[in-house]
Amino acid sequence: MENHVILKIDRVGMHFGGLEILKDVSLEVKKGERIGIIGPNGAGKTTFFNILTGDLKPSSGSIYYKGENITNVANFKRTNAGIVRTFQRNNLLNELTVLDNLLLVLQRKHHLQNVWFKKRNEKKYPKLFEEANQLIKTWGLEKRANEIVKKLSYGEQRQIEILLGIAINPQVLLLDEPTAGMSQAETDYIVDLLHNLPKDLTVLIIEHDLEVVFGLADRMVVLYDGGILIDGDPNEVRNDRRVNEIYIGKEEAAAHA
Amino acid sequence: MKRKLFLIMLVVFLAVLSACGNSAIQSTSKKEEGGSKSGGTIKIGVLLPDSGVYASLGKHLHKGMELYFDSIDWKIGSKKIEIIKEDSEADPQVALRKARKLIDQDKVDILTGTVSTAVAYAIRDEVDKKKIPFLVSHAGGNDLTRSKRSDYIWRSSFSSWQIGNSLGEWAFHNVGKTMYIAAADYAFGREVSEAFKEAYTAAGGKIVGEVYPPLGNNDYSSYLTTIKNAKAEAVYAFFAGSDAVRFVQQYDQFGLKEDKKLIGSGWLVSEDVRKSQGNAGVGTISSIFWDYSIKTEENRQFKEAFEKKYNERPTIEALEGYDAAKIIAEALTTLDGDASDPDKVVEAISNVEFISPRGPIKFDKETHHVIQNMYIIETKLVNGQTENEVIEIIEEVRDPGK
Amino acid sequence: MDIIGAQLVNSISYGLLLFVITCGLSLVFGILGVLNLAHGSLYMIGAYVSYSITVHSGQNFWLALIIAPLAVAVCSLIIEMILLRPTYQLGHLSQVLLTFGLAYVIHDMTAAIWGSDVLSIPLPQSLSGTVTLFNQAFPVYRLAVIAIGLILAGLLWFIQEKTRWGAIIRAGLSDKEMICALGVNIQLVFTVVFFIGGYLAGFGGVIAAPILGLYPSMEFQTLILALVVLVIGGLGSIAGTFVASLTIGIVETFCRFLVPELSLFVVFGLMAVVLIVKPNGLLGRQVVKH
Amino acid sequence: MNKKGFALIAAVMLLIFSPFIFSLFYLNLVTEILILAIFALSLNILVGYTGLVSLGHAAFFGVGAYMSAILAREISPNFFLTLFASLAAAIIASAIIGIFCVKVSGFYFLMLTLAFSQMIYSFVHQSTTITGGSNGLSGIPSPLIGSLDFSNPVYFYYLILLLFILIYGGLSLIVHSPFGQVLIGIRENETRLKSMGYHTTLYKLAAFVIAGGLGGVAGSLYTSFNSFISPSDVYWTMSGSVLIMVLIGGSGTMIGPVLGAAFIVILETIVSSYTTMWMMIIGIIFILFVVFFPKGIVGLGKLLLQSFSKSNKLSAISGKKSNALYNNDVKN
Repeated sequence: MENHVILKIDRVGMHFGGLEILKDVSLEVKKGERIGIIGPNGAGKTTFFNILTGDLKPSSGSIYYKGENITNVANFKRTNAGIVRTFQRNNLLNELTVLDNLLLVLQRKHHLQNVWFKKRNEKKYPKLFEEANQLIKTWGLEKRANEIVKKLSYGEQRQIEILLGIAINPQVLLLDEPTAGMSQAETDYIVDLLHNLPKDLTVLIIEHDLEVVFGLADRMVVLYDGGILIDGDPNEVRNDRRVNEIYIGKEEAAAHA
Repeated sequence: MKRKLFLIMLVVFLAVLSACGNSAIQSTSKKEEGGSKSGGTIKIGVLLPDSGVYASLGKHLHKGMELYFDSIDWKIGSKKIEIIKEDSEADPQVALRKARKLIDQDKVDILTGTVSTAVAYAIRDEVDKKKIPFLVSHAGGNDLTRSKRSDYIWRSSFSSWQIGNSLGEWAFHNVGKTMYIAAADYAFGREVSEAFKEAYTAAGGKIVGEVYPPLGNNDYSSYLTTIKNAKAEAVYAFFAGSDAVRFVQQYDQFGLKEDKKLIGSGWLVSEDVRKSQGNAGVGTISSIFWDYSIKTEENRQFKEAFEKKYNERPTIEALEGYDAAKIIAEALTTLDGDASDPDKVVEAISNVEFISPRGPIKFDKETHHVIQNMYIIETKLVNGQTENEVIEIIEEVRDPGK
Repeated sequence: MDIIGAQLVNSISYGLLLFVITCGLSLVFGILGVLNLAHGSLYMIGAYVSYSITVHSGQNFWLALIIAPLAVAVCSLIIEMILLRPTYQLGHLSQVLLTFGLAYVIHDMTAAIWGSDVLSIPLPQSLSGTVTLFNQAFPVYRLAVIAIGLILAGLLWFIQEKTRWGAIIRAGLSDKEMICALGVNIQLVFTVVFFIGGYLAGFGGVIAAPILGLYPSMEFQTLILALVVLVIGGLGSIAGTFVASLTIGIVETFCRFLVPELSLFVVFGLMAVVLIVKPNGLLGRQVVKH
Repeated sequence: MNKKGFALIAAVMLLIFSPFIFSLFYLNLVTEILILAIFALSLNILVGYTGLVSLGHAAFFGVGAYMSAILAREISPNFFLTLFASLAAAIIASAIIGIFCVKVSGFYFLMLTLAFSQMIYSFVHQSTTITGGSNGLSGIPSPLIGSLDFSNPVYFYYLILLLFILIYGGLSLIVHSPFGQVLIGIRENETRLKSMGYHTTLYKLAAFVIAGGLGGVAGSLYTSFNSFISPSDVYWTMSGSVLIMVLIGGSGTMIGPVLGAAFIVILETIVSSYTTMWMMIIGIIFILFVVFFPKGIVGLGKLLLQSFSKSNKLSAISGKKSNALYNNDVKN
């Protein structure tokens, strides 16, 4: 099973009007792989994710998941099949509590979402609440469980963003810049959590923080100008001249500016 | 504990409350209330629109009623007349709520009013069930004195049949042998044109075409082009209020007046819209049951009194209000102001007969509808202003009731 | 064939009348994102003010055409400064509701001032004749409305595309933060746009009054019609509003001609079809998500 | 007994005793309020819980009302027949219209619902032979259950009260159920819900159909109550006024629409007896609520309660105030 291809992207292209964002991108993802996706701004990373999740339809090419063509399958169905994403910008139910956010995910997972005439409370759904509380505890959010999400700090919201993705028990997890905008301590905390994800979970991760991504990934894909520039071992990529020129060099220059 | 105590007290309180006062339970279980209604006053509930599209009609009806009651000093015998006004708006359901208030809460002896036919139909069952004499002072839908006839409903205004029918035969003999019909698309417009059609074709005329623009239509140009190209000698139109202003104006602007005479119901060129139409209405022939220009002593006195009190000309609605007030007063006078028995009141109304500014009126005891003269009038230019002139009188027009 | 030609002239004149009435709403919505449900009420104020002016100035229509739109623009300015400005932080839905409440208030205020009788404004002397086209007489005023509509459309297009103000406005459409960065006082832009929107509403009121007349509840009828035009044209696009006005003019006029029973139905049917098939309107900007 | 349960029992008791306290007119007014409250509650499922602001809800009210009226006149005034037929008709109508409407959102949803409701209005207005045209249908027989005649306003009141309690209870179960929480999730962030694996379009359609169906029930009851129905109850102004009821009362709460319905009906009835300017008064009150109390009467009530209850510590107030305001019913 180790070498089984779970996700196959076959010559996917994407353009808006005259603007070409992705050009014939092909990629095979094996089960359990941790793939880091890097590339300069505008390289098409988030568009690539949007196509994988079904939020966007590609202009050309196909996507296969466990051998099945899912190019035209709606986004929510892909989620239910196990392809789950987190968002680059926090995209939470801001007016609801942390617990309610989490319960919405869990009730879907346990197929309780179509129950109409039974109030959702701790007495009637003990297992659901138990699982939610367990997750909240694991992520160190006990004190925040009944707070409204928008009252939380940015870092905490970011944490919940990832938590909501993981809570579904995905098979393929797409993380879009999980540590963007976080402090060093918060980043370390997240990285730690990501390290402890189940080993058979396939993870694709877009990340600007190269320390983070090289620490997590066992394979790197560099997107540049809508195409895959390099696809290989992290160490290989780290030392690649082209990458340093077009991506890392720029980033560092920007960071030091 | 406090809360339980409160609940117990609430129950006791409610029980005490229910023991006294006239609660709904008591008033629905009792049959007749007898003399508990009015003491020294006669209460008349007036249900007219004070807001919405028909507000100006309601206003004039009120003015007419008040003018008459002023003239008898708001007294019948030893009893004082009290009017309780409620705004029917343009919404039948709201009007029904208000009618219930007048009947159940204010305990009126007599109900009068309603401009909209839909409102009259809406409250019909309520007044019938509760035996409240209801004098309809405007709403003209045919069925009110036909299939929806009630022992307690009488109408002093008009029926759409009277309006449409009266011009049919006359138009065939004096206007033309072929006719195009244009009427606002609502029940009343349809009924009036139906009645006209019936009388006109019975006389031998031919209807070339019909068109029914929606109520409140703003641009008639398309319809007018169609009518212009139809082979008819004249056009029979039913429009009222702002529709009448626009239709008559646009009829003139698009040059239809030159080759097709415009005829219709009196509202096409009535007192309240003629001023806004400029000279567009000149030459129009219409039929109606009262006009400012009627030259009788009764009408002269009415106009003078009205103009003195309000400093403006009376409209046809003012006349309707005036007559309705007079009918109620005359009926109650024969009962010495005792309005407690609704059956006696309606009996008294059925016998009312007098010469109104619109000519002699009396009621048809079968249909409960007013028997009145219909006037064929022509709009002319007098001293730079449009004025109507009666050119023929059709006497004692009676609604067939079927 | 004459009748088709005549109906076409009717369509265009009715369509452009709609454009004159609606363009103010479209402008405000397009630039500020505020759906002004009091637009019909401003239109009504324009019509009533011009009525009062013509009555007191010996039927001087032109005087009304100069003063009434300005008066409405001032009303609109007051509304913006007193009611809307303090509430920009409340969000768009609240502002829509606010203007809806305002429409109720203005409804009763005009009824209190001008009464509930049906009124009308006579055609200006110089435009009261008729012209024969396609074997049918057309009022000169209707043709003048066509001209006014075309000029107004051209003017708005010119301002939006060719002037500095237009550039700011277009920038405001796409990115409010950017024009702040350009050093433009965004508050001022809002106020000016609302002023112009009010002016256009009042202008529409004066132009339409001799044709449509003045009567209670006229503003709600106008509002609904204006919303339909706005939706069909595509939100906030002047060109779209122009095309939509003409489309409605043509569809409604020919529907009245061919199947009069459906004329009430067809406008809303058209709106529903446009919303289902092309939710951004005939010429609306394509909104890309994410 | 908690505070909420206590208030509930007191309210229900007051309603049960109404016929013994109120005179006939006020009893009828309460009946009308309860019917319109059902209508407002139904719209609230869409507006308050799912976040879809509709300006065409009168369409379903009308469908139910006309269905009842025609059945009662032509076939039988049996209450269950008219009620369930109206419910079915409104569900079918809202399912068909809903399929198109739930595909768009925001302003477009508002306009599309308006378009559909105006089309239904013009159909009702035009089809004189079926619907009576502008005159409406009158003389509709009062409802019967078996041989029990509900023309007596007190019996009818209890019938409506029973239905109201059932519907209110049912809806509060629904909005707090996992299904209802999905609707709230859609209101808050539809994109996120999709990425959680929810077929949001289907849920929006379900909300649309629940709202439409109950709107039809309200229409049916209104027809039975007044023995009359006319096109003005299908016109967009009816949709507008029920929307105002929901917003003034407090959208997204259960009690809000009920209070809103009561407020508007009482205001319109009482105020218009004294002045013709009732529209202006409603307009001003509406503006005040939009600006100062966007959470409606419920929000205002909570604010007042908090400022009165001195037992709460200051910090608790400041911490909880916004909590309560923004999260009225969601947490309970």
